[in-house]
Amino acid sequence: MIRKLHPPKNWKIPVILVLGIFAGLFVLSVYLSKAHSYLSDDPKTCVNCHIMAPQYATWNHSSHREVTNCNDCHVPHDNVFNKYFFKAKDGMRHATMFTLRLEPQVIFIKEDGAEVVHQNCVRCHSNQLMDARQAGCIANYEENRTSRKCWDCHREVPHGRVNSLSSTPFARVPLPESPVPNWLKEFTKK
Amino acid sequence: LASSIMERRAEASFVNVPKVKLADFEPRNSVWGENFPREYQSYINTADTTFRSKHGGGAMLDMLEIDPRMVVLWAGYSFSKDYNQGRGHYYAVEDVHNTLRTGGPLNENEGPMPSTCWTCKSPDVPRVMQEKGVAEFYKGKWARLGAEIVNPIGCADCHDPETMNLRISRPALIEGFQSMGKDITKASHQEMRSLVCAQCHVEYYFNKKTVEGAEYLTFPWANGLTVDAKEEYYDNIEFSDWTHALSKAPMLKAQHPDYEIYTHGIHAQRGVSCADCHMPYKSEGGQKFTDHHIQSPLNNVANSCQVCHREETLELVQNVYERQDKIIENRDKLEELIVRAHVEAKKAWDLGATEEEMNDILQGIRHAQWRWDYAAASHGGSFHAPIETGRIITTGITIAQETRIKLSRVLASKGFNQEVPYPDISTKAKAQEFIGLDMDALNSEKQEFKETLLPEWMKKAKEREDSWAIVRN
Amino acid sequence: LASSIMERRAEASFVNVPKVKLADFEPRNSVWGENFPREYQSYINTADTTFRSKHGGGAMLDMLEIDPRMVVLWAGYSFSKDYNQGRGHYYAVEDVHNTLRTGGPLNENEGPMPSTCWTCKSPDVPRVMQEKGVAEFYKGKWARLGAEIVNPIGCADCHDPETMNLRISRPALIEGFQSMGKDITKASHQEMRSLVCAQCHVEYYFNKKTVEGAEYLTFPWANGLTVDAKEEYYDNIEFSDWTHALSKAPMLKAQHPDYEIYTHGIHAQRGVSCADCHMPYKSEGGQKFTDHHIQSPLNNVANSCQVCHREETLELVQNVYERQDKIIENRDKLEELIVRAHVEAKKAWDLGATEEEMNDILQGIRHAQWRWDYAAASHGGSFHAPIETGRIITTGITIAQETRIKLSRVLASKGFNQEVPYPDISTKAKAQEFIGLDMDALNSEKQEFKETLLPEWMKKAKEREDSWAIVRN
Ligand code: HEC
Ligand code: HEC
Ligand code: HEC
Ligand code: HEC
Ligand code: HEC
Ligand code: HEC
Ligand code: HEC
Ligand code: HEC
Ligand code: HEC
Ligand code: HEC
Ligand code: HEC
Ligand code: HEC
Ligand code: HEC
Ligand code: HEC
Ligand SMILES: [Ca+2]
Ligand SMILES: [Ca+2]
Repeated sequence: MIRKLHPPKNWKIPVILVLGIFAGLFVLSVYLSKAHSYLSDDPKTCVNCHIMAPQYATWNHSSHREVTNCNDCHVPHDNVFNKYFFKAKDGMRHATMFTLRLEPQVIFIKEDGAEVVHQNCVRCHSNQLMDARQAGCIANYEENRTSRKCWDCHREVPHGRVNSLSSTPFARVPLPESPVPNWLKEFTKK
Repeated sequence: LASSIMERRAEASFVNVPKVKLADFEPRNSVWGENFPREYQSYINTADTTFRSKHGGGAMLDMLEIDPRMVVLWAGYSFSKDYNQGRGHYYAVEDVHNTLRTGGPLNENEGPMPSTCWTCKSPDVPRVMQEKGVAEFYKGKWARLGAEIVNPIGCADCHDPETMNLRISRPALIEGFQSMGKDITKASHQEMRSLVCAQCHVEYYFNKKTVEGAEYLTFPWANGLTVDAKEEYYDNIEFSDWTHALSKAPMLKAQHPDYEIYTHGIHAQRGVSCADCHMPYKSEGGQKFTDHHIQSPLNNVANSCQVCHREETLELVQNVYERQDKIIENRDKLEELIVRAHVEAKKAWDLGATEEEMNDILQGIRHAQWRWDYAAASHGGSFHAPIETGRIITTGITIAQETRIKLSRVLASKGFNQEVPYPDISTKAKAQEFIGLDMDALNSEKQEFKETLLPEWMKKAKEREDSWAIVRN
Repeated sequence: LASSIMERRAEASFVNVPKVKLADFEPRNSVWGENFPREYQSYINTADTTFRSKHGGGAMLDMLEIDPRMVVLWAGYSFSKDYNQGRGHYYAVEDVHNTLRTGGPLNENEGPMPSTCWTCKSPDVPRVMQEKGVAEFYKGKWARLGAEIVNPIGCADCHDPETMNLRISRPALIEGFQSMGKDITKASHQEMRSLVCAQCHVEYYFNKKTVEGAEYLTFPWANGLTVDAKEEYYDNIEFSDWTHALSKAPMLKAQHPDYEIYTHGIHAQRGVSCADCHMPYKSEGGQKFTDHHIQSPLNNVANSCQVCHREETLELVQNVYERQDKIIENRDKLEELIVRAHVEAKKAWDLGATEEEMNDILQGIRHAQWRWDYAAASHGGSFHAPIETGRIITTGITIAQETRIKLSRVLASKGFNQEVPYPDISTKAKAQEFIGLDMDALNSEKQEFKETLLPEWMKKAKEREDSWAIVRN
């Protein structure tokens, strides 16, 4: 039985080669897209994709720059598992959309993502939001004070309202150095 | 710094035990205030009348002085005696005592106004309604309930004392929703932050047919919330508030359709509630809470507008003024045209016009003035929904002028083919004289009421409230 | 996958070497297109006429068919022959050939329109102006320049070929700024993103007094950009575009005051430019560029509105329609009232009214229709600045009706004291018949022009352009 599953011997070299190429390509794409850095908390990670530049720039100019990084808001902080699961899921979609050129001109946050952010606002600001003295005698106190998305009112926190790819054309964001060597550039110029 | 942080933490971790057990229908705001000092303190600020904006604010504005044309528009109706722009909720009861519209009753069966007037003035209202029944509340003269209604608009009008949830305390709003086939209990929390205001800040009329002997407070919403839908509603039931003293037209009075007009504006369409602008959050000692100093947001741009808009205060205020100015330019014009129509109609009657000749004309005056009043009575409308308010005024102008064209033909047919002179109504006093009001009599009857009946009411009320035990924890 | 990532990075850092050296005043868009293929390709899309929104879009809309009242309003003036809502820039020259307004010239000195008409239609204009001089350009009939003006609105209208900076290519705008005491060279980059449009999308008139023999294109801005300021301007210089065929009123024609009305809207006040909505950024292959498919933003909500607004496409479109509907409701009414005024004035003349009796009335008709046209001719105005557009229409209605009241008195004095019947103008054809236009003659003269003179122009133009060398790098 098991033997049947073994590939014929003469496949061995090509298979190793092909697997090697795949592995190499995978490493290359990981390197090129800096996907390794996706696991970090450094906001520069997100700017890897130049399309995150407006968000980076607006965050960088906001009162939250000193106190938050992207993941403080955009990744669940209720438990470690959830954190990395969400990151992986999101990261995969972003990478796929980006490489397949499916990104829209204007990115909208999805409902899932918005809920995560909202919970994070509440997490940090619960002191201002919840008064223990009142929580005791007001029904639905917490819900009433947290049921609307914070940025229904705080529309400018932290990215401002104008949010297209072109909204911060001259913003100075730490764009990565080009990893494409000059000869390849010449070559791809056709 | 460290000590400040500690202080704030201490404040926040202080655990609350409500100080007072709030009775169902507790009307005294100060009693609620023992449990909720921040909300109460800010509420008390509605007593402040110092802020005056270009067209509004907490200051008491005598509208008849500012704009004496209104006296003529309301000839034959109590609003021509006295009309101010509303000030803070704190004064709601006091202003009913003071206004010349309510006359000078000397006993509980006197005075020109029904008890229904009280409905939007006090948290004593739900208490009395629940004690006596709703229809019963709406019966008789306003003087009948003078001793009962003493606390100005407050906590029990909007809150459930048990849960502090927002709640609707006035039957008229619930019935208004029903008449549109809607269920108000399905309203979301965010909608409730406007609907508590819609209990009072809406156009209304008194229906004498609902319950025999009662002037039943009714919102004319069955056909919809637009000015056109309500006009149709009133026309269908052939309702009129009064007959105009000069033109004899069967008039409608529009009262503060703030909520209805607001629903046509972009803010409402984007989910912004009344409370977002008039009761924004406020921060004090590490906590934020709802600012109960309900007032013109122009006195509080930082916490209201600027949370959503990053523009400078001056620019935002300018945005409001620009809208108000553009609307008021044409509203003033419409006023003048309707004054002319009333005067011309009177001339036509004087020259012997017949009912048949005048019927269409009177309908026109009714509709034009209804539209003017709808736009004028909502003091915030020019900002809440400028495009809709503009549209309303424009249709009013078309109707007013169409009517005056007909009038000019009727007048010509009676041999009068020229402009009817515009009366000299350049001041409130002149205008009131023009329509034949005896202001001295009105003022002195009010004075007598204040010196005789009013103190009695206050005494009775104090006795009643003193008899209620306050249960402290 | 890896190669795709590489490619996009490469693309982003690709350095541009212009393929073609652009001559000063190069009018051929396709030549510019060799250097800027993305901008050119998107520009070419303005040829697409498939999108139609509720009141606008790139489709060709025959306004006289949609609204035959306009035929009567323009009786005696060429707009009553033919008037469409503008379509894409691609058609600018073609539509001048096609419209019945320009008649059927058979040589360069014929035709009802001056050469000034060309000013806003083509990048050949700055070329010819620079060759012949500005005042010279404005002299003679439009047929005189028929062979010169052949490329539809394009790159050289808005760009400097050397730097690709935005630039003003039309003297009228520079002079308009000067007349307000402003210096257009001080405009910021963001302002330029609207000012390039303001070269054409503005109200204008032809001043015959500036330079002898020239119909000098002039923007009536000396007193300001509001409808009132311009009315005052025209009144002061006693200018009129034509005398109305029915009422004999000295009329004004308002043409597309898009820029002026836009400045009164909240978007302009917040610094949003025409290009932000009509030429938003677009991404293609990792490249961002300005979408030169200038069109209704409702065909492109995702890239325009949603850059700033988080609402659903449908809701944003609904916001636009709601504003347009509210404005158009009253605009239509105003149209009817002015039609009536014209007809009533004609009746008055017929009954022997004197100039003295009619003077005020004719002024009223002039002002009312000016305000109507101002609101109607700006196809985007009801959205660009709904409150201001509403205000303009309202003042128009007041004036129209005030005038009709005067008319009814004049008519009554001539023994006619009843409604003047409204004409049957339910279709374009009926309305044109009512004002006595011979459409067959107009159509056949146009046909002849297209078969004879037009082909000659095209031939000459081709020869000229073929003679220009293209310098490739
Ligand atoms: C590989 C490129 C890339 C990187 C790196 C990247 N993004 Fe994205 N991101 C995208 C693309 C493409 C989209 C648009 C996807 C869509 O519209 O569905 C997007 C959309 C989003 C959204 C809105 C859509 C949603 O899922 O709700 C958020 C929030 C976001 N990114 C946050 C981040 C954060 C935080 C980081 C850094 C930890 C990051 N991104 C790193 C490419 C990237
Ligand atoms: C303080 C909290 C906070 C931080 C820090 C933050 N974001 Fe956001 N982010 C938000 C909120 C709130 C939204 C939703 C905005 C909306 O829908 O109006 C959002 C939306 C987004 C979106 C969706 C597109 C958009 O603009 O609406 C992207 C992409 C994004 N953020 C990326 C980032 C990146 C990259 C960083 C770090 C440089 C970052 N964010 C830091 C709160 C935050
Ligand atoms: C990681 C913790 C953290 C998260 C997550 C966070 N904040 Fe904050 N936020 C802070 C701190 C700390 C400050 C005080 C910063 C200062 O004083 O400059 C602050 C300040 C603010 C302020 C006052 C200053 C200003 O910019 O107006 C607002 C409003 C605010 N946050 C709203 C939000 C909202 C809305 C979100 C979610 C979208 C959010 N915050 C998410 C920590 C956080
Ligand atoms: C987007 C903000 C906003 C919302 C939402 C809003 N208002 Fe206002 N309101 C204003 C402004 C601004 C004024 C003008 C104040 C002035 O002229 O001083 C105003 C004026 C008023 C006034 C007149 C007050 C005065 O001082 O003259 C009343 C009453 C009022 N609003 C009630 C309401 C009610 C009831 C609702 C909800 C149905 C509501 N408002 C919703 C901003 C708002
Ligand atoms: C029980 C009836 C009632 C309710 C509920 C009510 N109001 Fe009022 N409101 C009034 C009356 C009556 C006045 C006028 C008081 C006076 O001038 O004596 C008034 C006055 C005002 C003013 C003018 C104050 C000033 O300073 O100019 C504003 C603004 C206002 N209300 C807004 C609101 C808002 C917002 C809500 C809901 C959050 C609300 N009101 C709920 C009855 C009510
Ligand atoms: C449906 C609720 C409602 C009813 C019923 C009602 N009012 Fe009011 N009243 C209001 C509101 C809301 C205002 C604030 C109006 C404003 O914005 O100025 C007000 C304002 C007032 C004021 C202060 C402003 C002024 O005009 O001087 C007086 C006095 C007053 N009402 C008397 C009366 C009388 C008398 C009646 C009975 C005929 C009555 N009200 C019926 C809601 C109501
Ligand atoms: C005109 C209506 C109105 C009146 C009168 C009123 N409230 Fe409120 N109150 C509100 C609204 C609206 C909210 C906001 C509810 C929310 O967002 O959950 C609120 C919130 C509150 C809260 C919740 C905590 C907070 O600050 O957000 C408390 C406690 C409260 N009010 C106490 C009072 C007291 C005490 C009084 C009387 C002095 C009072 N209210 C009078 C409308 C009113
Ligand atoms: C209804 C509108 C509204 C909503 C929803 C809202 N806020 Fe606020 N918030 C305000 C206003 C108004 C202020 C300004 C209060 C002041 O400075 O007095 C404020 C202030 C703040 C501050 C600054 C407090 C300070 O000390 O300066 C923080 C932090 C904050 N909000 C966080 C949040 C968070 C987190 C949420 C979501 C749970 C939220 N807000 C939802 C209206 C809102
Ligand atoms: C809770 C959020 C919020 C508050 C508070 C708020 N606005 Fe707005 N405002 C909006 C939204 C949402 C729009 C719709 C346009 C958009 O989507 O950006 C808007 C639109 C406007 C406009 C353009 C609409 C028009 O009439 O032309 C003006 C002006 C404006 N707001 C002024 C104000 C002023 C002044 C205040 C305070 C009295 C205020 N706003 C309070 C959210 C708010
Ligand atoms: C905030 C967005 C916005 C801005 C800024 C703006 N427009 Fe528009 N424009 C629109 C919309 C939306 C329409 C309505 C399109 C429709 O009805 O299909 C429109 C319609 C038009 C139309 C009629 C087109 C048609 O299809 O009927 C013209 C011409 C126009 N705009 C020119 C301009 C000019 C010139 C400027 C600057 C002076 C300008 N616009 C600024 C959004 C904008
Ligand atoms: C050289 C003159 C000129 C310039 C510059 C110009 N336009 Fe136009 N525009 C026209 C003419 C002429 C038409 C009508 C063309 C036709 O229908 O034949 C037009 C039509 C339009 C239309 C209607 C297209 C449709 O699909 O409905 C829009 C929208 C428009 N222009 C916007 C703009 C904007 C925005 C700018 C500046 C970025 C601009 N225009 C610059 C002359 C010009
Ligand atoms: C100041 C610039 C300017 C001048 C001068 C000008 N136009 Fe236009 N023209 C425009 C603009 C802008 C439009 C697009 C109007 C719209 O939004 O529909 C247009 C549209 C047109 C159209 C297409 C729409 C239609 O009405 O059928 C024709 C044809 C036209 N113009 C002919 C002329 C003629 C003939 C003259 C001379 C009397 C002239 N133009 C003078 C700017 C101008
Ligand atoms: C009606 C005016 C108008 C016309 C016609 C026009 N452009 Fe533009 N163009 C603009 C505006 C506005 C911008 C944006 C400038 C900015 O934001 O810096 C622009 C930007 C550009 C840019 C800069 C890169 C980019 O995409 O933002 C290029 C290249 C360009 N145009 C080429 C052309 C070409 C080629 C043509 C002819 C096919 C043309 N333009 C016709 C108005 C125009
Ligand atoms: C570059 C930014 C930007 C673009 C693009 C834009 N808007 Fe706006 N819009 C604003 C701003 C800023 C306001 C003013 C209110 C505010 O401050 O939120 C506003 C206000 C509005 C309002 C309320 C004003 C009113 O008339 O009642 C509406 C509706 C609106 N926009 C719809 C649109 C639509 C539809 C489009 C696309 C055709 C659009 N906007 C494009 C920034 C923009
Ligand atoms: Ca009423
Ligand atoms: Ca003109």
